[in-house]
Amino acid sequence: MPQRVLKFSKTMPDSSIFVHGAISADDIANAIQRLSEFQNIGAHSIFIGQVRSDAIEDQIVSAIDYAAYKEMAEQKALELISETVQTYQLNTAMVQHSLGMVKSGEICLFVLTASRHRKSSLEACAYLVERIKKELPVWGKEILEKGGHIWKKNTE
Amino acid sequence: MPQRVLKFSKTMPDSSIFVHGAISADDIANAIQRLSEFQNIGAHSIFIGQVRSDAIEDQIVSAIDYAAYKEMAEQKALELISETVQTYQLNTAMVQHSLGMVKSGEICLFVLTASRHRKSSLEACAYLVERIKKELPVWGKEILEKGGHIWKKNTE
Amino acid sequence: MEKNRIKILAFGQLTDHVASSGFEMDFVQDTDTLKERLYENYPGLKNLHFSIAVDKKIVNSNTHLAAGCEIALLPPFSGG
Amino acid sequence: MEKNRIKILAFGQLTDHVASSGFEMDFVQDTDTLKERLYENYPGLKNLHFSIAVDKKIVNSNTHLAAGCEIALLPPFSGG
Repeated sequence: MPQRVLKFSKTMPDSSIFVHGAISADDIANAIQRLSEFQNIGAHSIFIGQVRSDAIEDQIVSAIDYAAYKEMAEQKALELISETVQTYQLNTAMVQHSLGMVKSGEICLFVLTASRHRKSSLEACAYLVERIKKELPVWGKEILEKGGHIWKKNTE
Repeated sequence: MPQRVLKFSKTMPDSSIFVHGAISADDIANAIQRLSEFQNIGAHSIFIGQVRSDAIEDQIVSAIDYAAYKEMAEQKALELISETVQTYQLNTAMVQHSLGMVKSGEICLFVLTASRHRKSSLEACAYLVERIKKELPVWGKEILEKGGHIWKKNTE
Repeated sequence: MEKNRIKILAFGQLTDHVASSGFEMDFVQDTDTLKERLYENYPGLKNLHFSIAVDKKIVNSNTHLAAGCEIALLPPFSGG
Repeated sequence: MEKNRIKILAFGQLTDHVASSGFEMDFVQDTDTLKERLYENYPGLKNLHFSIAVDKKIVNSNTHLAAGCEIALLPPFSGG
């Protein structure tokens, strides 16, 4: 009988979680496509963060300019990914975050968790998103349409 | 000031939730792309169901053949979508389910929930997936590699 | 279909025992009687769990049947 | 950089008050002393909340600084 349960690298030590500018829908399609090779995956949960054109004190946000303490963030992301994979017994998890300018309506965060069953992938996705928002040293500068900026706050 | 908060149809009464055969990664990318127009959306959560090549009593599942009580399922899906949109104050929610043959590694279910904030989109996605699995009159016939079939059971 | 007949749809595992395109039976007054007749005509159904939907709503207690109603036999769902 | 100097990285809102590329200060023994000096040199930082990371780990109590360590000032994160 052929080997059906393929090994999937549980973390991605070679590749950065950061991409320059917005994350495209095509990048996301490619990530999803890649997982079809792994026939022991039954469920993927994906979270996508999109820049909102919030009105702040009557000013419209036209973009967010993201900066990170890069080395610390990469290290932390790997730690969070492998902890999540272990805790929820995932096949794999992926994280991508934008650096630099991302316009309103564009995607700045992509998180994917894949497992045999829906429950673990859904719970793992919510858990990983929460930890990313709280623990990754990344900052968003909200660029206002009429000039100036306001520092983004993660409130929820 | 231009109208920034665009109206998004909360249900999709014109379109069916069913697609023939597997759902492609491109279909999913298109759905994600469409949401970039709506600059009041801050978070999408997506659930993807993929056919696993499970081993059942030493037999490998090579595909699932899906059938539905179609009119009842469409009606129920609209009900579940609009209830979820209201309960979680979403901008929108989408559901796609395969009918007919879907091979191992291919996608058979796509659920998307979009809202201003991550918490509601994540919770709504898990909620909607659970209700779809329990309440949509859809049946999967697991096709075995060496011939014959077993009726799929949703156990979790 | 004649007036004194009813059409019954069947899905999932039940289609191993009855035609997947559905079948007809003599008209019966209610769903309890329907079940009895089904078990008489298709003994294989006795060991299977299924709900009955009348006009696309699942009924949980004995329900009166009107002429021309749509009846469906639904084993546990297994979508996704 | 001279041995008796330390390099400090700053991020987010803090870069409205200090250079975003970071800046140098005279070497100090520990993070409590570091904070005092920062507030003397950049009074604008007093009203801002930030953590201090030493060699990429956030320190929650007064911490001894070694020569050549990497210090970063981190306001509340706002990624995603």
